Amino acid sequence: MSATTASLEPARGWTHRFRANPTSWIGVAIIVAVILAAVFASWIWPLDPLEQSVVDRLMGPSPEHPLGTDSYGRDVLARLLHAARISLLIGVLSIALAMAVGSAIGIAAGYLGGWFDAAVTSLLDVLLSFPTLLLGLMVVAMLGPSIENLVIAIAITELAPFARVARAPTISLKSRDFVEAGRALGFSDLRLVVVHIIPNLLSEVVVVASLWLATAIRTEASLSFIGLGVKPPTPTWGGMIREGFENILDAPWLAVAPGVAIMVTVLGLNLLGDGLRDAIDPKVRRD
Amino acid sequence: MGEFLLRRVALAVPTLLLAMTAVFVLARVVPGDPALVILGDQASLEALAALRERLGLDRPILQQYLDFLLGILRGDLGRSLVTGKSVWAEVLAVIPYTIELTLAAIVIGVVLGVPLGVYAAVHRNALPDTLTRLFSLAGLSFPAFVSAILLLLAFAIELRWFPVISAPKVDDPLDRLRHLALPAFNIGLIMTAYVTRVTRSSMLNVLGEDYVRTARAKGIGMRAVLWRHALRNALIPVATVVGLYLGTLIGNSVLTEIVFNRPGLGKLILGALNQRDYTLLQGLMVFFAGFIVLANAATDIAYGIIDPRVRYK
Amino acid sequence: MSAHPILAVEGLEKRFAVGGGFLRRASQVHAVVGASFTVAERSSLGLVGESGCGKSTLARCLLRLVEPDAGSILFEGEDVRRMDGPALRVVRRRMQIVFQDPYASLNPRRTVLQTLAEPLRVHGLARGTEIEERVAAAIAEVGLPADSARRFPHEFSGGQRQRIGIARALVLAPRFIVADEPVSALDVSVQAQVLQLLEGLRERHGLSVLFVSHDLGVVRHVCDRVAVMYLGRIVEEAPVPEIFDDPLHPYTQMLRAASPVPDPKSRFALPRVVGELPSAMEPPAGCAFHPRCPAAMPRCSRECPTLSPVGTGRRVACFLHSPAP
Amino acid sequence: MTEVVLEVRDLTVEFRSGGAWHAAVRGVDLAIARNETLAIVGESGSGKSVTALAVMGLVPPHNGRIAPGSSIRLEDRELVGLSERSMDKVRGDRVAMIFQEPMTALNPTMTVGEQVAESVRAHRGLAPAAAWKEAERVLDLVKVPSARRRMTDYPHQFSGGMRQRVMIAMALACQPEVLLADEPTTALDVTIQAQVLSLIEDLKREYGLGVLFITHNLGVVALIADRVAVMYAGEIVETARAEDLFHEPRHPYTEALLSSMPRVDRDIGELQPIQGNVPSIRDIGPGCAFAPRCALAQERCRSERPSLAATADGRALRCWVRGSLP
Repeated sequence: MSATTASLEPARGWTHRFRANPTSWIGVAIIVAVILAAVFASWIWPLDPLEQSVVDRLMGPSPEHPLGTDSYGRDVLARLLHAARISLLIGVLSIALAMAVGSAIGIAAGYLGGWFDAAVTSLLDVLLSFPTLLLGLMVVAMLGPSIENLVIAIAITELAPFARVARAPTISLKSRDFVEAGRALGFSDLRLVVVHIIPNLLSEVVVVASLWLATAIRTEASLSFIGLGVKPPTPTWGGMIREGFENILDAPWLAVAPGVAIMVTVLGLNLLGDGLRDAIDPKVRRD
Repeated sequence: MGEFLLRRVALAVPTLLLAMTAVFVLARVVPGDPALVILGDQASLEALAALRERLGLDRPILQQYLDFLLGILRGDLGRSLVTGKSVWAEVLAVIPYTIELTLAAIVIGVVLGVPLGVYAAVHRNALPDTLTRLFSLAGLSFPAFVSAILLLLAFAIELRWFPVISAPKVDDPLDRLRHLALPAFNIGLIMTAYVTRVTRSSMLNVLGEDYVRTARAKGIGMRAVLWRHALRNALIPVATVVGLYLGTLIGNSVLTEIVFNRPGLGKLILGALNQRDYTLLQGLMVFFAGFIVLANAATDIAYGIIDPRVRYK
Repeated sequence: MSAHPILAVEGLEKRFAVGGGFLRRASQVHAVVGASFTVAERSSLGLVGESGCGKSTLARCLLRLVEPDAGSILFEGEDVRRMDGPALRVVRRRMQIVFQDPYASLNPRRTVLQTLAEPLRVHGLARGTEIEERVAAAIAEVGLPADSARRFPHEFSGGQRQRIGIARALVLAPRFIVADEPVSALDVSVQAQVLQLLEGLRERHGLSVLFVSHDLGVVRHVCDRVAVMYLGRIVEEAPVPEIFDDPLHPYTQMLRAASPVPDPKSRFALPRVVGELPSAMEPPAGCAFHPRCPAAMPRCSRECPTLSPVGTGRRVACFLHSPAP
Repeated sequence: MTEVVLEVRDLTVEFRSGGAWHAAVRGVDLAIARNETLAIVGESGSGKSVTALAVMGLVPPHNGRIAPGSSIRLEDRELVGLSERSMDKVRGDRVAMIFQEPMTALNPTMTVGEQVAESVRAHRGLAPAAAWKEAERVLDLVKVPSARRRMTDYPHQFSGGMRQRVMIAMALACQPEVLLADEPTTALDVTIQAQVLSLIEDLKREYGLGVLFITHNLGVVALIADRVAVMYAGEIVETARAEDLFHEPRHPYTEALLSSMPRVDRDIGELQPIQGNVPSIRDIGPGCAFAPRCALAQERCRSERPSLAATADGRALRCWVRGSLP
């Protein structure tokens, strides 16, 4: 219920509340920094992330290699920056896919109701409570690791939250008087859904997207850590931790640097999403 | 109440069927030939055919599905391709470790998270609230394996307070606890972050309710209002959300088990993956799906116990 | 007043399944039971009763926003219940609805212009600048400031929003309007403004109105005739001054007595109302009102009285007023 | 002279909004005697509910405050400035309140018996069993049918009217001197409203309660009030005995309110609506708050705020134009 009242709040005001919240600014700053780092990786640090050098194995931090080198003698900073691209790419693509398909399912279930809704809801309940990681792991294990399959696997694990977040407000919007008025005015179902329902639940879906993007990045890293990520030598944060973990006693920085990168990125997204949610949810609004 | 219980348990049956069907479908969407995936490109045609027969892949899909369901009905989750042992035997051998770990994490999460969430809600927008919010967001931002590695580095490798490899002696309770501490702390803190967050927002909602104002108007004192009126109602959503979080919790314990090299379902899954133990994986999925569906039913029943409105609906 | 009805409803029924689900049979609520009435051209019929009596469901059935289960709805001689999609679209230009909650009845993300232009576009009634002209005319007619078109609903007060809702109902130039508690969410001072507006529009456009309300005072002021509902049935129908000054059905009498009047002289008559509204899922046998009725007879718990004519132009469903059996 | 149990003097309550404090209630004076019902009537935003919350000490502390100089006296005790702990001893014991929404004002997860018994236990220090018995007695008193059996039911098993009776039982459990009723019948149907109103009236007589009855409905005021205070935009604009007020409203707002109300008992011809809208507390000018909507407004009304002045016949009026009349 709260969901709908939130989305029906007047547009004016929520941007103001978002801007008034200092933690959301930290989130924005972090995300912008990570995106810039990923896009301009080669300019920021021009070393080749794939170039191996046997003599330079497992070197500690130094001016030539600020974050040291890994067990193949590759520069960790360069790998870290290039890995940001893969992580963000997989995260954004999978969320876009999950958002499109999940919201469509949720809106359809909520609007049509009846047995279709009942079937979708119980399927979602299972999907929602199934361990995200295990689900992703099974899917990648079955399909084989590749960027496309990772995107699909992560999208599948995040269908349910989007479907749920779109379904609840659809149900309450459907019985709102302005939709009822539209029916009385002879508008088609398609028009009611597209013009009158979707715009009113969009903001909520976007908030969920920013929060689940954080989870997507975490899931991708976890899968890479288990060994189900993008195939080496392509650098990914999870994969780097996996390789670093093998040398944890000799070169702990190998695991720590990408670990911190994931953490900061995910924290940034969570701060941003949290700020957005607080801004549109009137219940937690600061008076 | 009895009727409510019965209804809720009966409701789990179709959900379970749906979940099993999902596992079956997922296990069959493997592009190409599972036998080929398992045995690799170099396998002989005979070996492939033999494996296909063993997996039942040569039979019609409908019959495979029925066999699969009948097997589950008899409690048969299949046998490991690698060890030949039943999936049940494999699971039972390690599950006490995983249960121990997740239970410890839940206890830590609830014991620390609920009071912290209540405290933050009562002092909302003040400094302690902001700190609590930041803490819980940070906790939620750690992938379980990253925090596990950091804990390992700090407390096991640098400070040497705890063992690096968490493989306890079964009959020594003190040793078990020592090996449990770091992994449980790892998931427990993430769980705490989560419970704190949910408790805080749920508590904030409840504190704005009319009946809290009514209770204040009775003059029964802020403490009684908080604990008797607000918390009980605030815990209802917390219980459901924690129930939903079980999935993530299991995922976190898998990752933690891998980092601490601790026996449990996590290592079992990883082993099955590495050895392409297709049947063990499928059996584990069935196991998890069944477990999750039942856990959901249990959460709903708990919900009914706390919230009389659900019971009488 | 011409006797020619614009709307003639006969034997309208609506049941809802309530609760139910897996392993549990749904109970049925008979929300509207055999409702029959007519609304004369250019007149306004009030539909009153307490919450849960089915008045709002009945109103929505007329527009088929809720699908009735049985009965006929003749609007300008055509049966609305038998219409297919296209015919229903056409008839919806001529029947419109105004809602209770001015906050819920407008899409918060559409400007007033968008809200009012959309029906014109969908029905292809106007294009280009003509749309803006017609919208501007509608805005002026309901007494909103001229600069309202580009503004969003949240920039208006409750009373102004209700004016927008009325403008939306009027923009297709309907003949008949269902007003579902149109003023009950408004402050007293604003309520009078909206009632006055509705009155004026009704006269200027020759509209017929079904006015749903729980407030007898409002209904007395705006309606020509009134139908009183209790637990899904119409129990009395009569022209306006009579039904309030001389109610026949014991329920109408109770309702009238319980309705507050701004005059302290009537205070010691704080009416002794008996009992509460029974559950609509298990209505009492016989006349649904008999458990609360001061004049109940043994017969009332066995048989249900039908709505029968009494005197001139009145109908009542009560054995006190029906010819002896 | 009747015995005054509650006296409010110069009450101002402010709320913070957008960084500034705005007064939702300005300089309100009220007095309620034993066995008397004072009705506060006003439209939404007039500050009538805030006044009652201030008396209860329930103005939300994080964004609201009672301005210095305000006084709320319960018999001989000043309530403004009391600590939360001392206020808890007063609330529910000597002054009690019932609210508008009987659906949401009861705790859904506690039985009705527990909730009523809780009030008794808090102030009487009774043992659980004794408190339970006492709760049953009070529920009987407010005429909840088969009270003993229904004690273990939850609020959602009660109808709206019955829930409001439970609320009243909770409020009266400790026999307070003053009952504050904030739109207690607004969410109810008229027949149930009549029952609840007569219950409150009966209890008032029986226990000699002072009742502060808040409503927007002039019809309800006429039914139960001994005296009436009309509020507009945070201020009382007129007080009078109920008969006098309805017979001869003096403030232009009161008068307009009465003539804009459709009546069920007679035809009144044309309605005369008040033009414009109720102002927000954030933009009230220097003059009389009602001046922008007032048909009688003069130059002085727009620039200078009138005060609530007592008249010779025991009424009080806040109006430049009508105030000068005899």
